[in-house]
Amino acid sequence: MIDLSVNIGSLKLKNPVMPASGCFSFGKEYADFYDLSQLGAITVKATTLEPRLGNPTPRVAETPGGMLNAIGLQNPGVEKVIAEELPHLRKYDIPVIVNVAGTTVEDYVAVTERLMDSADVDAIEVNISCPNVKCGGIQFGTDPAQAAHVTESIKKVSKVPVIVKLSPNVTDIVAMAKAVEAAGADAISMINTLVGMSIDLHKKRPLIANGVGGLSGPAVKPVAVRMTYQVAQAINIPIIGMGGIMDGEDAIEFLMAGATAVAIGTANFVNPMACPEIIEGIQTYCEQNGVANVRDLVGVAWK
Amino acid sequence: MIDLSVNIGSLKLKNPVMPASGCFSFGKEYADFYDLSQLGAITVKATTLEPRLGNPTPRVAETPGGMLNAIGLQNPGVEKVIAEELPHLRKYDIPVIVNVAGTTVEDYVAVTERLMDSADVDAIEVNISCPNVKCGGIQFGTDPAQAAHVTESIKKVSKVPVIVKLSPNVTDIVAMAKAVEAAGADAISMINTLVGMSIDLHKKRPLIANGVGGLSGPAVKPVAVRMTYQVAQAINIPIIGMGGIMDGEDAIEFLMAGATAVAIGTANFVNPMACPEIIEGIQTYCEQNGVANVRDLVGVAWK
Amino acid sequence: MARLTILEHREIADNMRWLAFEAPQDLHYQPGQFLHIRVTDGVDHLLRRPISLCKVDGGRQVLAVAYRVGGKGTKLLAAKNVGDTLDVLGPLGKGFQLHDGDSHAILIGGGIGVPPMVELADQLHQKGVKVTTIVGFQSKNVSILIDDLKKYGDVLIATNDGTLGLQGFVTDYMTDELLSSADRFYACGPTPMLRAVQAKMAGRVEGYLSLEERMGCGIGACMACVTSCQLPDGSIGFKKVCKDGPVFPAPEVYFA
Amino acid sequence: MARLTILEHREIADNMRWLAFEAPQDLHYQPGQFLHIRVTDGVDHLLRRPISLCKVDGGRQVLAVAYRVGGKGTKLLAAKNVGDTLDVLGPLGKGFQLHDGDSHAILIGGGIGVPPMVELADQLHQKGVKVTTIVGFQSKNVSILIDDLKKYGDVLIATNDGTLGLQGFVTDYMTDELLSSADRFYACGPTPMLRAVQAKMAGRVEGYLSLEERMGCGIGACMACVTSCQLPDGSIGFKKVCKDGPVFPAPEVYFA
Ligand SMILES: Cc1cc2nc3c(=O)[nH]c(=O)nc-3n(C[C@H](O)[C@H](O)[C@H](O)COP(=O)(O)OP(=O)(O)OC[C@H]3O[C@@H](n4cnc5c(N)ncnc54)[C@H](O)[C@@H]3O)c2cc1C
Ligand SMILES: Cc1cc2nc3c(=O)[nH]c(=O)nc-3n(C[C@H](O)[C@H](O)[C@H](O)COP(=O)(O)OP(=O)(O)OC[C@H]3O[C@@H](n4cnc5c(N)ncnc54)[C@H](O)[C@@H]3O)c2cc1C
Ligand SMILES: Cc1cc2nc3c(=O)[nH]c(=O)nc-3n(C[C@H](O)[C@H](O)[C@H](O)COP(=O)(O)O)c2cc1C
Ligand SMILES: Cc1cc2nc3c(=O)[nH]c(=O)nc-3n(C[C@H](O)[C@H](O)[C@H](O)COP(=O)(O)O)c2cc1C
Ligand code: FES
Ligand code: FES
Repeated sequence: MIDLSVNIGSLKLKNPVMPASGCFSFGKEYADFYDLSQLGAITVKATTLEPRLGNPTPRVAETPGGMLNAIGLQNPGVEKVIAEELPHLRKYDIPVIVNVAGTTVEDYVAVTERLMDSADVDAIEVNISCPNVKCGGIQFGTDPAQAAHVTESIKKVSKVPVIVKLSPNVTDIVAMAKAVEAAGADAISMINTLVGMSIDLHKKRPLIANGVGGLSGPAVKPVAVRMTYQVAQAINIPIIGMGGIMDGEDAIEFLMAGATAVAIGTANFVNPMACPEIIEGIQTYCEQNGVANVRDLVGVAWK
Repeated sequence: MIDLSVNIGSLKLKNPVMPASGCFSFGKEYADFYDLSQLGAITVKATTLEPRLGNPTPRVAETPGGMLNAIGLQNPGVEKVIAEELPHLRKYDIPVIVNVAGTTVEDYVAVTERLMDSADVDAIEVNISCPNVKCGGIQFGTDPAQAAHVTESIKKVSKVPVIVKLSPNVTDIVAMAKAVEAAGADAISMINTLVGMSIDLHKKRPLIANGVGGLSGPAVKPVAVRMTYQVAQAINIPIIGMGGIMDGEDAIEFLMAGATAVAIGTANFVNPMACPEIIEGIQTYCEQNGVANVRDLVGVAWK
Repeated sequence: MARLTILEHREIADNMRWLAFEAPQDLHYQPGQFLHIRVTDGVDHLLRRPISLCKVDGGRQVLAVAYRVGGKGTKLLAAKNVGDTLDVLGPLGKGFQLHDGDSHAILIGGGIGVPPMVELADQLHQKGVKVTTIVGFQSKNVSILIDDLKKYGDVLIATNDGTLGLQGFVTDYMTDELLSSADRFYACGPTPMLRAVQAKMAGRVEGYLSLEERMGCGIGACMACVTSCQLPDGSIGFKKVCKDGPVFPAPEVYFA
Repeated sequence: MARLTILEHREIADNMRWLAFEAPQDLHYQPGQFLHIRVTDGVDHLLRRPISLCKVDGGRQVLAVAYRVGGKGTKLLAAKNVGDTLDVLGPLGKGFQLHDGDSHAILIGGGIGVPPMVELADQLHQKGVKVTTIVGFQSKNVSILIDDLKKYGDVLIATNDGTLGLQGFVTDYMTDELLSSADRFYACGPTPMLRAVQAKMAGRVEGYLSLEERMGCGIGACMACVTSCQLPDGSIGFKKVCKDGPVFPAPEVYFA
């Protein structure tokens, strides 16, 4: 029996695979394809204090080996999320991680406080890295001091583990990671999307209505693996690695780079069965390579 | 007759297409495939003061939609470059741009001074953006003040246009561009490679001997287009755009984003005829879209 | 999600193709739903292409679509051969609703909005509803599926350049006489056409519009494909074309 | 660079395939050169795969290689069918040099280093040189091309697990007797094998080693594929496997 379980702070995951925020909504749609109890955890769509309509369309574009998105944090606001979206997830035997976004530190704190009233929240993922300028948050994701400040403020009000999600659009990702670790983060998730753009040759304008969008998918995997590898060696809290994971081998690559768990975003759109297939792929890899405990793989590329 | 000519500072290019530094060596190999006189210009491999052996192998790895490289600036040193590599390029009717790299400002200045003795150098491209840690140069590429300092120093000794090549591995690419423009750069080229990594699952170690490598190819195109679009609106000197250009339409995308010319790197490895085919692709696009002058396309996505 | 085998694949007009699959065993579908098709197994074209279900035939054995070869993905699709298999999700979304008691329906298709009208026309016809289809194309050389539609009722044709049928727009056929005889309309096509149809029909004939939007997941999870709609409380909000649509009751659709 | 049509494609051992192309009109080649093959027209696998020329047949009409299906690219290659075309660059690089006056040559191939020996053996044989080929494999189930090689001389076989021929290594066949009768050796295979061969032959038999390195361009422009070599001035420097090699005079090669 291979042990696939991992811990992210005090969260116990039966396996290291979860969907990435924003790519799985609140789970309902994928529940039509498989039993969500198979997952290690679920990370839901970004939640803000007030409802947000998000950006105009087009909101997505295909790029070579990847895609751009500028959804713009469309969500019904924290009240509705608590009332209407989270409860149905309780029936699955998995930790629920709620992605929190905002424009000011006060926003983040207020959303977190509201979420503490719900029994359906097992961890907070702080989205300080939304690459879409208009949605706020990006300034926290590029300046270590501000990232530390927002982390600290959330930690003060959170009763559940706080995971801080880092932006790759920085000169020094290690400095960002160290700052949020020092500020008390229980874990780090990385990477959010790279800021990119496609131009529509017919319209002679950026294809995405918002102009810039966030690049995700296999194209960004080498950047994500590199950052995971660098950050894992510099901090002592666990990392949830993501960026272009499409199959079990990609997931293993992140574990070897130093991630304790992985999140799957874009792959869900390509293949709705991506998450369970990746769990199976990790299992198979372990069987074929005599790995008894998936935790033994974490960071072997530099250990 | 469509006018494909463009100017980069005082350099006159018969069309906006040139090979990217490091992807074309000194041209000899590609001259077996076509007449290099067809090119708008040629940018040769990075040159340092002393000969460099570069990094151990493997030096390249394939990634989804791209590749990683860590050649490590292997080159015979500026003396040999001047004596043995540049003269044969004179027989083609195209400007020769020499890519200069170093570890200290003095290195850059010394190489530039030596190059000024050669009649075969039409412009200098300052490589302050080699993502490979051991090769030096990256610190100049991530700090605006240092980038400005090296630019200024080179401008003092250069009699030919100075093009500064920017790294995409920064939080604020516009600040970098403005700094080198203020320091006297005649043009900017962008982007160099993104820092990435692949892990060899069998060896449980980074695949590339150097550990990290530079990510290039179609995968990075959205990042390069976005940066070109942002920088072009913030500066008044021309941009040589690059990053994942594979065909004429990709080149047009960079022109619309605000590049005056484009450089072709990885595509040469996929298809040795990439440069002439891209020139033809631009020509065809202009014909089919009633563009009389390729310069009319520059920046139309935001103008 | 299934790998479907290609049974037929041929050109039906300039850059327009007919693509028929062996239908999955457990096929459930409505006219107006779409298939979400992966054009390659590689990662160079990650996103699936949404293509409307055009016709189900042979006692539910054959599932066909018609599509335009335009961008890079549909070019790859066009290179697939009979016998190849494709990764297909769907049929997805909400299709056209048929109403008991209707006796005459107007179907309006523009360009690549024509394909979903074929299955719809067949189902209405089988239900005993009189079908009048108005189709609009740029030009004769890109006109498609006219003979297929004629099996189920009258087909009125407009082209922008007059090379086939009337020179003009589909709305030119929407005379008071026609509208007053109709119980329902169903439209699919480019936004300007849908907007004109919505305006023309407002307060006169009830019906449905089928919308297009760039998609990510195709199943309602990513929020890529939203469109402005009149919400039940009267405010304007977003609905998802992939899950709440692509077919919406016409008055719900809000064109900015 | 050419698009070559596949004439034959079949399994010749577990995960080992024989792939024959219609040769380009103006084929110039040497044994030991390689083809640089694009495995897909999409961008998901950008880099070409270097595969040694194995055999030219039918009066220069057919160009064949043999390869192992290992990673993602060769898996895609394995899915190509007879009649499909592939984008092929080459033959590239420097191959094995034949020397006038040689009367006996030892050819040494390990695993996927065996294929280039076939064309070499044929050419030597045609030139009247006696050929002794030593081949090494992991196991019988991955052994390849033995019958092809037997046409040109003796073939001595070693496998790691003893399932075919001698249990052991190719060097076990390199007796004093054999070496003293040989004018030349040619070797291609994994680095440990080449290193052992180089050591064994040093000062006794002159010969060539064919090296492997990950490649970018394949034509000498990117400096990806360098290998440490003894330079003319005695120092250790880099040479390019794709352009200066893959075949090097054995004493030039420096194994770190
Ligand atoms: C519900 C629905 C039903 C459709 N039914 C049909 C049909 O029956 N026949 C038909 O020919 N076309 C139909 N379309 C349009 C079709 O999806 C696009 O023409 C197609 O996706 C373009 O892909 P491409 O590879 O040619 O273009 P590319 O430019 O390579 O596409 C890149 C990306 O943009 C998306 N995209 C590009 N154009 C459109 C568009 N107009 N609408 C939506 N997404 C787009 C693609 O899906 C892909 O993700 C439908 C669209 C929707 C939303
Ligand atoms: C000059 C030369 C001749 C060769 N001749 C043969 C031959 O005749 N038969 C044969 O089976 N193999 C041969 N090889 C090895 C063959 O190139 C690799 O096995 C193949 O490229 C692996 O591709 P993949 O898609 O299976 O692996 P992937 O892991 O998908 O490859 C990813 C990248 O790494 C490169 N790569 C991976 N492994 C190797 C390797 N061992 N050597 C070089 N590049 C590698 C690939 O070319 C590609 O760029 C030769 C290599 C060289 C350099
Ligand atoms: C359509 C879409 C929406 C996203 N929304 C969010 C979000 O709301 N909050 C967040 O932290 N990240 C969001 N992301 C980023 C992903 O969670 C993930 O970090 C990124 O896509 C990289 O992983 P991938 O390559 O597997 O998709 C979104 C990504 C996509 C593609
Ligand atoms: C193998 C290789 C070697 C390179 N060497 C250099 C170099 O010496 N100097 C430099 O400024 N850029 C170098 N680059 C970066 C390219 O010039 C270019 O900026 C980058 O590859 C993006 O363009 P592309 O996607 O078209 O390859 C190199 C890139 C590759 C792939
Ligand atoms: S395409 Fe994802 S919600 Fe509609
Ligand atoms: S592969 Fe480019 S120099 Fe050898």
